[in-house]
Amino acid sequence: MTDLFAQYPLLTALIALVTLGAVFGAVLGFAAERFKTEGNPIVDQINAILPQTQCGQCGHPGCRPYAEAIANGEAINKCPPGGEAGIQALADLLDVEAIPLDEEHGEESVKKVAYIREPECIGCTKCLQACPVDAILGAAKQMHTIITSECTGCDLCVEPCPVDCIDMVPAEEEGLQSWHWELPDPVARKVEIIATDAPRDEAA
Amino acid sequence: MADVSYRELSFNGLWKNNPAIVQLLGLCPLLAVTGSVVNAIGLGVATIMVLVCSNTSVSLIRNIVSDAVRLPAFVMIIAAAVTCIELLMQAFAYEMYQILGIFLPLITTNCVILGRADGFAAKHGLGPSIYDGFIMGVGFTAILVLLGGLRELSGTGALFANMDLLFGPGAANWEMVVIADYQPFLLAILPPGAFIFTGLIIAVKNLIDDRIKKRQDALKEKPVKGSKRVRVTGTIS
Amino acid sequence: MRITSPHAHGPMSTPRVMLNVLLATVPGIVVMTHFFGFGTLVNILWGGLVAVACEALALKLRGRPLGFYLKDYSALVTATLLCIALPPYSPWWLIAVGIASAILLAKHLYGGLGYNPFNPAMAGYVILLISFPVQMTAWAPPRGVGELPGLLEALQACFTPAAFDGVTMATPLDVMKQNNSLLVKDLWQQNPQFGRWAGVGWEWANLAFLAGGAWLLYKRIFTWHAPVAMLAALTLMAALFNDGGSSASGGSPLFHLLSGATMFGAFFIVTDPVTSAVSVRGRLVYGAMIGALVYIIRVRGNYPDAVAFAVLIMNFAAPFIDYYTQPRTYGHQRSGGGE
Amino acid sequence: MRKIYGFHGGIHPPENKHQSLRSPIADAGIPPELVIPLSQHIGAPSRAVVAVGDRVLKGQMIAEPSGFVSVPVHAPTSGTIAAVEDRQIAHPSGHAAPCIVIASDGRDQWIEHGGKADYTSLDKAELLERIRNAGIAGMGGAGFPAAVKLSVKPDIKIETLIINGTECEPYITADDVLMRERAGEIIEGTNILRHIVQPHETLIGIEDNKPEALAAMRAAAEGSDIDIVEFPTKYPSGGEKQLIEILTGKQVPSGGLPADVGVICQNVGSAVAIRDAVVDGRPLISRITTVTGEGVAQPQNFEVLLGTSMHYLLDKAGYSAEKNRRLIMGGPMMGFTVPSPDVPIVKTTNCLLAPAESELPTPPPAQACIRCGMCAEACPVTLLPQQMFWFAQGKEFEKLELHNLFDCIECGACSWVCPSNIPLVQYYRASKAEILQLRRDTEKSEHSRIRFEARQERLAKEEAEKEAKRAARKKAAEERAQQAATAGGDEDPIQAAIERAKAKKAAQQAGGGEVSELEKLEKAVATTRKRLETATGKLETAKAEGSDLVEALQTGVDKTKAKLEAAEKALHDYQQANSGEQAKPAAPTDAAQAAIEKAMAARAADASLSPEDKARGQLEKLRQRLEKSRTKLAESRENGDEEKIIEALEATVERLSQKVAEAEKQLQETEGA
Repeated sequence: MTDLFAQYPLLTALIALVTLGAVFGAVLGFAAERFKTEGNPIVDQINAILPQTQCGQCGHPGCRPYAEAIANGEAINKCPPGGEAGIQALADLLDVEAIPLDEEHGEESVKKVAYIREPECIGCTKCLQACPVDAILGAAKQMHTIITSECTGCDLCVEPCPVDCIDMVPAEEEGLQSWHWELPDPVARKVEIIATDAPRDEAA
Repeated sequence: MADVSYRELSFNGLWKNNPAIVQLLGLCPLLAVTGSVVNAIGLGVATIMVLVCSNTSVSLIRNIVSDAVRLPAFVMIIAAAVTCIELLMQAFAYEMYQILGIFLPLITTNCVILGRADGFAAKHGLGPSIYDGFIMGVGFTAILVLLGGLRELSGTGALFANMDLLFGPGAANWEMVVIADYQPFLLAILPPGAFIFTGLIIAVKNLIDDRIKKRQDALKEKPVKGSKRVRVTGTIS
Repeated sequence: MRITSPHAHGPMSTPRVMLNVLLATVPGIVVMTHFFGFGTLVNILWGGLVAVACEALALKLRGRPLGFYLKDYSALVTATLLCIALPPYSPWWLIAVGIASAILLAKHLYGGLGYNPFNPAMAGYVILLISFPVQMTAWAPPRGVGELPGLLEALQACFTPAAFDGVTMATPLDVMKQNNSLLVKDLWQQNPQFGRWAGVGWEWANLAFLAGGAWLLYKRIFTWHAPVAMLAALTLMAALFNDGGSSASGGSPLFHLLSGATMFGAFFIVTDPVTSAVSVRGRLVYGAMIGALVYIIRVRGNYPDAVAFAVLIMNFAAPFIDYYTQPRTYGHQRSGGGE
Repeated sequence: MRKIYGFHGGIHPPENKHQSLRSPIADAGIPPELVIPLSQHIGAPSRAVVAVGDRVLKGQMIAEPSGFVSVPVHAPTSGTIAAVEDRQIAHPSGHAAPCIVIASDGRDQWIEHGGKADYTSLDKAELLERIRNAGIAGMGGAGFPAAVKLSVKPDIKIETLIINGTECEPYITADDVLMRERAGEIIEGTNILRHIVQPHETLIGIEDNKPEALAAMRAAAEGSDIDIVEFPTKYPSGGEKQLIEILTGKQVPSGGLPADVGVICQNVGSAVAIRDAVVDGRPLISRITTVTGEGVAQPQNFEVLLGTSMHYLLDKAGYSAEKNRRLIMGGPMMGFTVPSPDVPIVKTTNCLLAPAESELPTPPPAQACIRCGMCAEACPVTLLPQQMFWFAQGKEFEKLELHNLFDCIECGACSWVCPSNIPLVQYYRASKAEILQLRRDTEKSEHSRIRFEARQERLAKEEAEKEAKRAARKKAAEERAQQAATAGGDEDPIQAAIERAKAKKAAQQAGGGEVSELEKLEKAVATTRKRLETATGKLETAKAEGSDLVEALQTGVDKTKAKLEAAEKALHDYQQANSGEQAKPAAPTDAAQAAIEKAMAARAADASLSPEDKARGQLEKLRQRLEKSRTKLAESRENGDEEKIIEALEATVERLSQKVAEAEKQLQETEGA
């Protein structure tokens, strides 16, 4: 290849280019060494968005591993507890498009907490081992109970229970304290937002 | 990476990943020179040639050039290819060369070309790279010509004017007056028209894609809900 | 369905606002018809028809209930405002293209009423102006200067433009702009279209629009801030650069206030709520910038009248202005966007 | 004349006050039943101190405060406690809340009580205690406990005491008539407040649309330092923050209290209640409520016992339910629709509005926001309501907070002026609630993360300890072996090692074999299921066509079903046995893997099944579980485990048997259907 260029009359231009190339190459090499980034701060930000239920529905053992996986390019729609809002937050953070929840990983549902029907508990400690946040109180052959305020509602304790005494109940019952006004229903009040243009089939 | 389906490549270049209306690369020439079909063809052909040349060269040297300096190297290759095409055009289609003006040398900075060089040719063998360059160029040109046609038609009421600039004197009478007595609609010829029409083309493409997707989704089986869960807490003894 | 407080509602409603605006244009239209013949009226009638059709089409395509949205009269307002701005005796296709651009491109492609960043009427006007400069600058001579076509001729001009052979002449603003040899005084004497303060007809049309605007102000359809700021800025600019009537003069403040679309723009375009700034200070800035731009474009730009361009440019800037003119909330020290 | 300051925005809705001002305050009388909610104020609900069947006297405390921001509740009349239970209360949600129900005996017998006419002899703390014990909570509508409001930190000097006689909402005249008829009591109450607060100046703010009230108050305040200030009518001048700005020109800092700018504000109603509490020793058991609107024949003001049913009160004013579409507690601007007229009057019920549909029509559907900015002009706290509306629609909570959403007082002025009928206030209320919810969620998730990480750490540490112990044991064993080797021959350990390796290999092979076995079973289940599906499909079409093959097909389907069941059972059994076997000895990852597969398989089976199959699967599962529990029970019995465990297991077995029975029934039903 050099021969080809050597025969070419624009030798000076070539030399200039080569020199430039060398100089820029050196700068590049220096920059590559000097400004090497270590670690990935984005993981922490992603982890902060994930709901920390540690439920494993995403296919990763815990929220942080999933955060790491997302940082490495995994889809952001595998977290049912985070729901559409979580996906939207992740999409905003990562500047990608928000996609609907992957149903293979479960469905978004109301927040729940585990509840042990205490008379039926035999004190096997299996649920204690299953709980990712140590929210179950108990010891061998002693009745167990859930610390409701610590429970993330991951339901990992339900399956191991040999006597099937754990129920998942809605975390907050709709009552006077938890009630609040909802946003006006865009369909009923015909308050249009541009996004409602999309499902045309229903509107037409 | 070895086996690349040419079918896939064609589909990518022409539709799914069309450089002009999906990747939205090379908008500057796309919007600037598509006032008429002939301009669009001229720039499109030039782009195809440059793309093929650059993809070929990049694919050939992909294992020699180190990662840190690959961009400067690619740009040099592209610049050289563009200069060659420019000289060729000067020799064989001088009027066209003059009409396209600055946009011909600007092909160097057309993102389609650098994008394909870095995104495809730098990772694939010679054959696929050449084909990819060609088909991406064709996809780009198709949109250029479509846009040019739409703008020419709505701007002047005629089509294929001045084809002789590109195809020799024989093509001088190719012009078709579609609507007689047409009041020139300057907006279509001016850059805003290019934006509006590009937007419309993208909208139509998305519409078609949506339809296709809906039909496919209807056929697809529903995935099993919650089947990919894992247990985070290890053994339960 | 639970209804939140408040349970009472004020008398104002969007259709009422729009109807009031339509009513307020009447004096201006009457004066224009008096001075320029039935051209404007035909424009408005045909334009209104096209506008309703376009609106209905867009609503249909977007799957919206037709009746509910047509009843807000916003399409009619857009059409009326655009048609007032068009030269009388414009051909039907010109009006149709303008209305279609305004309603479909400038309004519905952005999401419909309330979502459009640009004033639809002015967007339509500018699209026409840059697309068909010849037709858009062909103004009929006013009463007393040239012969006024009758109603039939006006209809002919609109629907069979090829058969209509109307006389057109440059508007006073145009003459003033093109002039670089005559003193302003001589200009006045040599050109019949100049009237007492500005152009024949133009001055009265402007005063009529001023009256309509004052009525809207009285009805509290909008606040005084933006229009007054615009007129003040325009006056100030004209006064600052007024050299007393040399050949390079841009014209006196009075000339600018009563020429072209000044009053119409100040009270019917600048006050368009959707595309203007919202806070009080924001509206002052917004109006003043438009006034200044109108003078600059009239005197230095390529097109004779400048309201449309000035408004569109400031439409761009409205959110920015809003951001920097956020009012201080009760109980807060200066916070938010700052001054 | 004092300088009157203005505030930004405000509106002038039609007042409609004259209707209820035609007659003086009427006594509503004693209804047969009183329902007294335990939470009539902002803060913690009170705690009931009476039981069903107790006889209570008028003015007796029936619920005690349960915190600092809380007040007691008193019996409004004498009678017996009929119930302490959840009843529907006046709340926009229509939810029920704990209430004490008193069946009145009509005797209206007072408990022994006494006040102190010479209140100046009491010190501040004593007075506050009396106010608190009288259960006085803001009568203006918000229901903030008066004593809490009055007990400012000692380092804050109160410059101005403001008595709020503004009542800016349309229709309501409760404070107006109170000022007309009981001006002296208001002034007396004000003097008590002055004694507590010791302000520089005392202002009573009254709007200029109440000339009679102004005159009466002026006459009553004659000769005192109390300044009656008249100012132009505008809604919402009666808002505490707005009134403070009007009278003093000061603005309460965002998130702060009036005391931060040296102001304390009390309603005229509270002033009277305070007077009654201090001078007469009478707790807050009644209030003045306006009953108005075209839905009632005689709109007027009533002195009504707390706990009276709204229906009872409305009937007194000649209520006709047909004329009235919705019943509003409070005014038309800030009141809320009550779920039914049977809910009780509470301390904050200043008005019952029963408008006709023509009077306050149902809002028409909202139109697009045209950014007219009328809402921004009307907003009394200088917000940008239309910007907040866009952000609320897009759920852009950060921007909402930046635009000071939490300074919104929900006065409704923006919605009132909105030409497009957008329910702006609802957007703000919903967004506020959602932001608060989000904050709680974030806190909780952070907490969970810390706990999870702590647990992981703990497990790792335990593992490390175990590892260390094992290493130590191994080392010891090696040492012993070495000793043995030096003592005996050196062939033995090598032999042992080889054998160990062999055994390991064998075990691994067995494990591998098991996996393939599992796969085989799974495959069998899958294919059988597919076959079943095709067969069912065929059967369906045959049935539809009325083919005579139906019978044959039916048997085929049944057979396949049975096969599927068998296959599934085999798979399940295998899995169970397998996981049971593997769980202990194998490495933790293996068990986890098995668990995952099990869960996956179970879920896959669940999701792809028809309801009928699902029910059957459920039944099968239950049966298995029952079986398991039974074996366990037997085992426990054999081992002679603790009684408790056996009992629990027995209970489980019983419960599961029931479940099985239920499932069987359900299955039959599904099949029948």
